[in-house]
Amino acid sequence: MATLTMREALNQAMAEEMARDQTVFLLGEEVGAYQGAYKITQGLLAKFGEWRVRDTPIAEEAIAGIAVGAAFIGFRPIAEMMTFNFSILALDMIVNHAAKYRYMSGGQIRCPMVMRGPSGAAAQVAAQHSQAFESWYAHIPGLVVVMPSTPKDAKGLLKSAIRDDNPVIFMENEVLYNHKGEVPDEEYHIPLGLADIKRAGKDVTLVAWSRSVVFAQQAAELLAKDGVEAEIVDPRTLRPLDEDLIFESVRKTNRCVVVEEGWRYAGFGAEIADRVQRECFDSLDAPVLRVTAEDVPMPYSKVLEKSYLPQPQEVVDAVHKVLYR
Amino acid sequence: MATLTMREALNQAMAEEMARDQTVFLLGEEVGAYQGAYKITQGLLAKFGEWRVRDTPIAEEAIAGIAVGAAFIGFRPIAEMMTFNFSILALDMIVNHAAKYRYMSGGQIRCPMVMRGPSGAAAQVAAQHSQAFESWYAHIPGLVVVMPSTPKDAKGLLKSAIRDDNPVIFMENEVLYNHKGEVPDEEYHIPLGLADIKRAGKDVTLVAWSRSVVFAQQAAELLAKDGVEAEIVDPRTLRPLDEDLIFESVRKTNRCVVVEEGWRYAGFGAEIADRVQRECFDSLDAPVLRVTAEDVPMPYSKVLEKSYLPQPQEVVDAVHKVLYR
Amino acid sequence: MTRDEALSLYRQMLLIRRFEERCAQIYVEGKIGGFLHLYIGQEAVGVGAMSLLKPDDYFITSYRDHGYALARGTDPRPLMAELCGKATGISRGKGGSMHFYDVPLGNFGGDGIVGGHLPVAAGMGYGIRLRGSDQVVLCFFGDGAVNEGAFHEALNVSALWDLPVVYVIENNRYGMGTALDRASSVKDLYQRGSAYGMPRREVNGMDLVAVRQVLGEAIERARAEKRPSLIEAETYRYRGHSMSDPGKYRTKDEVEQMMKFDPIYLFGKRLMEHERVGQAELDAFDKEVLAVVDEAVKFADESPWPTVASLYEDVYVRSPYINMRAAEKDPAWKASLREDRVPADYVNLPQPVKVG
Amino acid sequence: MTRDEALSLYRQMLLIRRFEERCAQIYVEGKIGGFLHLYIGQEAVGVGAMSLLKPDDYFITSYRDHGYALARGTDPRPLMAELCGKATGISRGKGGSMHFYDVPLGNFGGDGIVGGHLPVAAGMGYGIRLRGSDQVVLCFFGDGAVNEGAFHEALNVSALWDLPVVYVIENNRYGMGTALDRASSVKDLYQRGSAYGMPRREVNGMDLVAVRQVLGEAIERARAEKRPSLIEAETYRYRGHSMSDPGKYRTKDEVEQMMKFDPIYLFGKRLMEHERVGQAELDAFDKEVLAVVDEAVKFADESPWPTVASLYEDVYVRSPYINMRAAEKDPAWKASLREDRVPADYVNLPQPVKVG
Ligand SMILES: Cc1ncc(C[n+]2csc(CCOP(=O)(O)OP(=O)(O)O)c2C)c(N)n1
Ligand SMILES: Cc1ncc(C[n+]2csc(CCOP(=O)(O)OP(=O)(O)O)c2C)c(N)n1
Ligand SMILES: [Mg+2]
Ligand SMILES: [Mg+2]
Repeated sequence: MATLTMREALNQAMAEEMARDQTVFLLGEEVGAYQGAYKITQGLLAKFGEWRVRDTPIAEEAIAGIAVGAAFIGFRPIAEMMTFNFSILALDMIVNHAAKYRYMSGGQIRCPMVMRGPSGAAAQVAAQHSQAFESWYAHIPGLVVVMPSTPKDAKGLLKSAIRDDNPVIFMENEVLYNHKGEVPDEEYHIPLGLADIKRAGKDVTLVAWSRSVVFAQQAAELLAKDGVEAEIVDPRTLRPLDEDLIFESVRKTNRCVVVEEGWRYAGFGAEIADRVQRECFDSLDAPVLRVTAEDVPMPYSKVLEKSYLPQPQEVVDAVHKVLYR
Repeated sequence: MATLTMREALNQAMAEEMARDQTVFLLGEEVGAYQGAYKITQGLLAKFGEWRVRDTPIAEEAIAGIAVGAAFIGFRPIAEMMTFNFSILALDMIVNHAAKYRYMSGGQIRCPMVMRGPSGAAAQVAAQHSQAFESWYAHIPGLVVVMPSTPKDAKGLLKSAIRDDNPVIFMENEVLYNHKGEVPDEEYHIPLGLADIKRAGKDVTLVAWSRSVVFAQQAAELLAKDGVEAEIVDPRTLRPLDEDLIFESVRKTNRCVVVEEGWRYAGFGAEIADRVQRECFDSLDAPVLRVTAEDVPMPYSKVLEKSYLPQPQEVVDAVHKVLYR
Repeated sequence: MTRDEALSLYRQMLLIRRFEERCAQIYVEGKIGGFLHLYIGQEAVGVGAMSLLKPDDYFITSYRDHGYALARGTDPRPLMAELCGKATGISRGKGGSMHFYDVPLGNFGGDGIVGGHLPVAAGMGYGIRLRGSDQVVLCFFGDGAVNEGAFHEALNVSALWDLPVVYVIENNRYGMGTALDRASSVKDLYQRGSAYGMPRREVNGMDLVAVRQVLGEAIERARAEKRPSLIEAETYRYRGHSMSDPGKYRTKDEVEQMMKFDPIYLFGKRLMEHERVGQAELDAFDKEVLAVVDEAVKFADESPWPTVASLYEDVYVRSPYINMRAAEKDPAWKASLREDRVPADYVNLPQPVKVG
Repeated sequence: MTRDEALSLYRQMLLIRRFEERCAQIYVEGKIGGFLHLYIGQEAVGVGAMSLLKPDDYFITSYRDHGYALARGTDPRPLMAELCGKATGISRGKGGSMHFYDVPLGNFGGDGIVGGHLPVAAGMGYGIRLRGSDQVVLCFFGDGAVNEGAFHEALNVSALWDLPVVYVIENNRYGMGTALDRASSVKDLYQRGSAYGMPRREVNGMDLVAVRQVLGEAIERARAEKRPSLIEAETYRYRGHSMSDPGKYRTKDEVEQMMKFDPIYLFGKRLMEHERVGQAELDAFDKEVLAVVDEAVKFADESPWPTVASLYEDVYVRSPYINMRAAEKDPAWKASLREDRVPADYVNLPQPVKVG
């Protein structure tokens, strides 16, 4: 096993799949000559040339549309959004085209594309550059939505996303790009829609994905100090959702706290809370609680940014609430 | 009281507010000479002239952006989206501009605009023209989201929306445009963020908004036949949400079913289910259930369309489930 | 163009005309629902364009999409069945009038989002460049679509990267009820191409021969030089924007004036003058296509409704990279297939182009 | 321009230069975080433009927004405090470098979405037409922004309706690491205006006098005839796109060549030749603005951090049309105010223009 950053793991996934399959290509702003705004695509232009690693104008609707059109005729495009904040400008291509043409054509068309890039908050980039839109994408039938939290998951899931024949929204996190982790040396992939226990425990279930897994882990360590063993379930894919693993855990712990980086109001955590309260109604000893970002735009000042984001201590407090102590 | 269609009620609201306040103006595709694609703006061009009732090119981002810019300098624009399906193309103006500039400027800017138009499914207009995006808009701090279900509510809420100093997303429903109801003759408005009991009952709480109120009412009549009295709570505004009225009802009935026209997965009903399971945990005799559209794109064929939409009978079945009979 | 070719193009325009006249009738009878946008008056553009395409070329269109499919040779029966929402419809009853697709014939069909298919067309052109084939993409849209941001982004990249896409504006003078000059700051829409250094021309869209001439050059440029073009075809729609449009934004007189330049009438006249075709021969076509339309309606009437089970089909492609155990709790995943679904009618049609 | 005016413009450019050089320093020290985009090299455009605006005119800009605010006369102290995320910042520490606003001075400021502010500028122009005043709107953006759909939609409606907006492309040759000719199908960006029949011109953005000349005509056209313009100012940024940019996409040599046309140097030279200004006089300005910058940093350093309570402020406007009992369960509503929040520093500044 090599120890890689998530950045390196993502880069490997793309390099391997592009080498394996001629129909895979990459396009986006600064993905080529600049080696990627966040250096995820480092070295790919030199390996695969400008037609398979295409620097684009600043035109998100065109970037996504080109991916959709090429996917319709059998290619496997990877469209990088410099950040998912800008994917708002590409949404019509994803929601009304990538996610709809198969259905509207009665199954004549497929759209095997990946749209990927960092989502959520970086450091002090303020309101327009710090948004987490996973609940938006997860709302759309026809899409697959993936949000990895470790280098190993990132590589294995991205390889599956590229090979899968459906449009996949692959949301990364800039803060996690430098996180290191063990990654198998041999060829592997991780199926989409498969959740993972990131920490075993018996007292409470923490559901978290992407960066919020880090918050959950920090909270779990604090809790362990006062003898509370939290189990962390990372769905890894938000659609389709591997809900059974969450339910099994909750039926064991009888308590559930959802941790998410995005806004609370109609956030994806609400969907998880809804399912848990329905499917585990008789096992729950306390309501499902959610720890989320504050329901305001992200402020610039670092002191405010800190109080905007969910804090491990807030997770600890929520756990104490559901444990009634 | 006069009996008006929702179409007439909405038209009155705009005509009255435009007459009352010079800074109110209307823009959108076909709102003027054509009298509105759905005739909501009938007669307004003749009354107020082309600068205050502006026919635009087919350019949703410009329509919303013009509303935002004019609002920034003190006007009260009403931007009509021919349908909210096309508002996807205007989202950046709403999410990154209308909803953010006040915050990013530390409170120097306000954006008193309304974006309105029909949302949800009409008859057989298929996948790209039948979408309900309320959970998307409700997710965004800085926005107000309104979804009326009756002519009286529509007029009273639209007048408040126009006068309010925040950006308001006002989602109507084409199928409701011809629905008739009593509307006060005298000047009135209904505060945003105030829920309403559409039917009183003691056995189960049905939470529904916009067209799903109709489904809930049909279900309530069926239920009444076998002696089940459903209470229908219509939030009318999804953000801010008047949750207390929902909680009060559930604490009385101990049972809750949410009825929504949109997709289940990460739909707004999940946010309501989450709040109810948390705030009414000890009062609930059964899990909160949701009756929603099927999680697929809307099909064209009328036979499929029928099974796509939530049916009153499905609401009845859900109620029997939570009543354990 | 040989005499036979000319006659078959005449027949195609006539088939579209009669097919859509019948659509309007059965819409009133309630057999067709939702939006119905008729192409009547614009037939020369679609028929002229399709007559220039090779079997493995692609095209993509707006929601006003009946004419292209018929001109490309799609069996009228699954098209009429689609309009009636039947299981035998070309899109299995899921698309309706706005969403005709026939992928084996390169028809990536109808988009309901104005301007939305232009970036997609650019993507198909990009794929062709990657593939190195000499295919071309035709992209049809209206005069109202040129004001959408998608038009701008698509044309810029097409010119920047030399994508083999021909963008065809069908300027029928109105976007819904809005006359061109109330929506566009320039009146000669083909001049929009100047902002991208893109080859551009206008053509009389009522004249089948002129359309073939101008589009032929553009298609050749795309095939040989990989360069895109912007072509403005000046045409007119006789009917309302859709069935619900009373058309108050224009005068009866204006419509009657334009009908004098009817593309079918003009081309028929030409055939009689230059190709020694007699009125009787033309009338025979009318009889024949009416029979085809009757047959299509009969097929649609007798076809079964889609099953409720089919509601969940065609959302996802079943995939070995998905944990199906979890996914199948969603009926859309449960109903997913590994293969694409091709209507039974396709067996006699050419198979999809090999890709990648 | 009088000698004093000329000197004050020289001083403004110098102030921007020194202010931003200091920003770069304290960014490295960690006092500034996030994205920092410097305007160094482009000063003549912002300073020239601002010198032509009347007090009640408006402007709106991209995230590279320090220069305009300083040139418009905003106190440097709240600007530096904003960069340091302090409570006394012009945006109360919520915006940072990309989000400077000073509404009493008509500054609707920094947008982080490339091209996103162009439709907003059109809306301000629309409001001016409704109001019937002779105000104008200046809209500043980069060469990369012209490829966004928003550019297209905004320019079309501005030309269609005669909106008094001057669109200024600051062509510094690169959008991040992408050279203009790798992003745009046409190299003369002002020619994009031809697609809208919009008056258009290019100007040497390193030459303050030329900028004033060309923008002056455009602003006059907007004020008198209400007609928009598209102006391309050819300029150059000396620093990286933002602090994290190593700038590998261009040679040191290219940068040094461009520095020979430094706008401050050129204008200083001109002052010495034509306005009998001595080197000493120019040096004195340097001293003076450095002191202003020192003072601004001191102000920022000594200013308090925002309170946690302020996190919830400035999201909503408290409203009589909202059921506050319900709304106030959300801290953002609880913290909302009826009035707009104007930093204390504003008391000496002109008040906002009356509207409507
Ligand atoms: C993005 C978007 N905005 C608005 C509409 C509603 N709409 C459907 S067709 C149409 C007019 C289009 O006119 P044009 O492009 O000239 O095509 P034509 O109908 O004349 O063939 C409009 C506004 C839509 N379908 N999509
Ligand atoms: C919609 C959008 N896409 C991408 C970005 C990321 N981004 C920020 S600045 C920039 C380059 C802009 O270049 P240009 O318009 O030339 O302005 P300059 O930075 O040169 O002043 C990019 C791609 C963004 N902020 N917004
Ligand atoms: Mg048209
Ligand atoms: Mg630039």
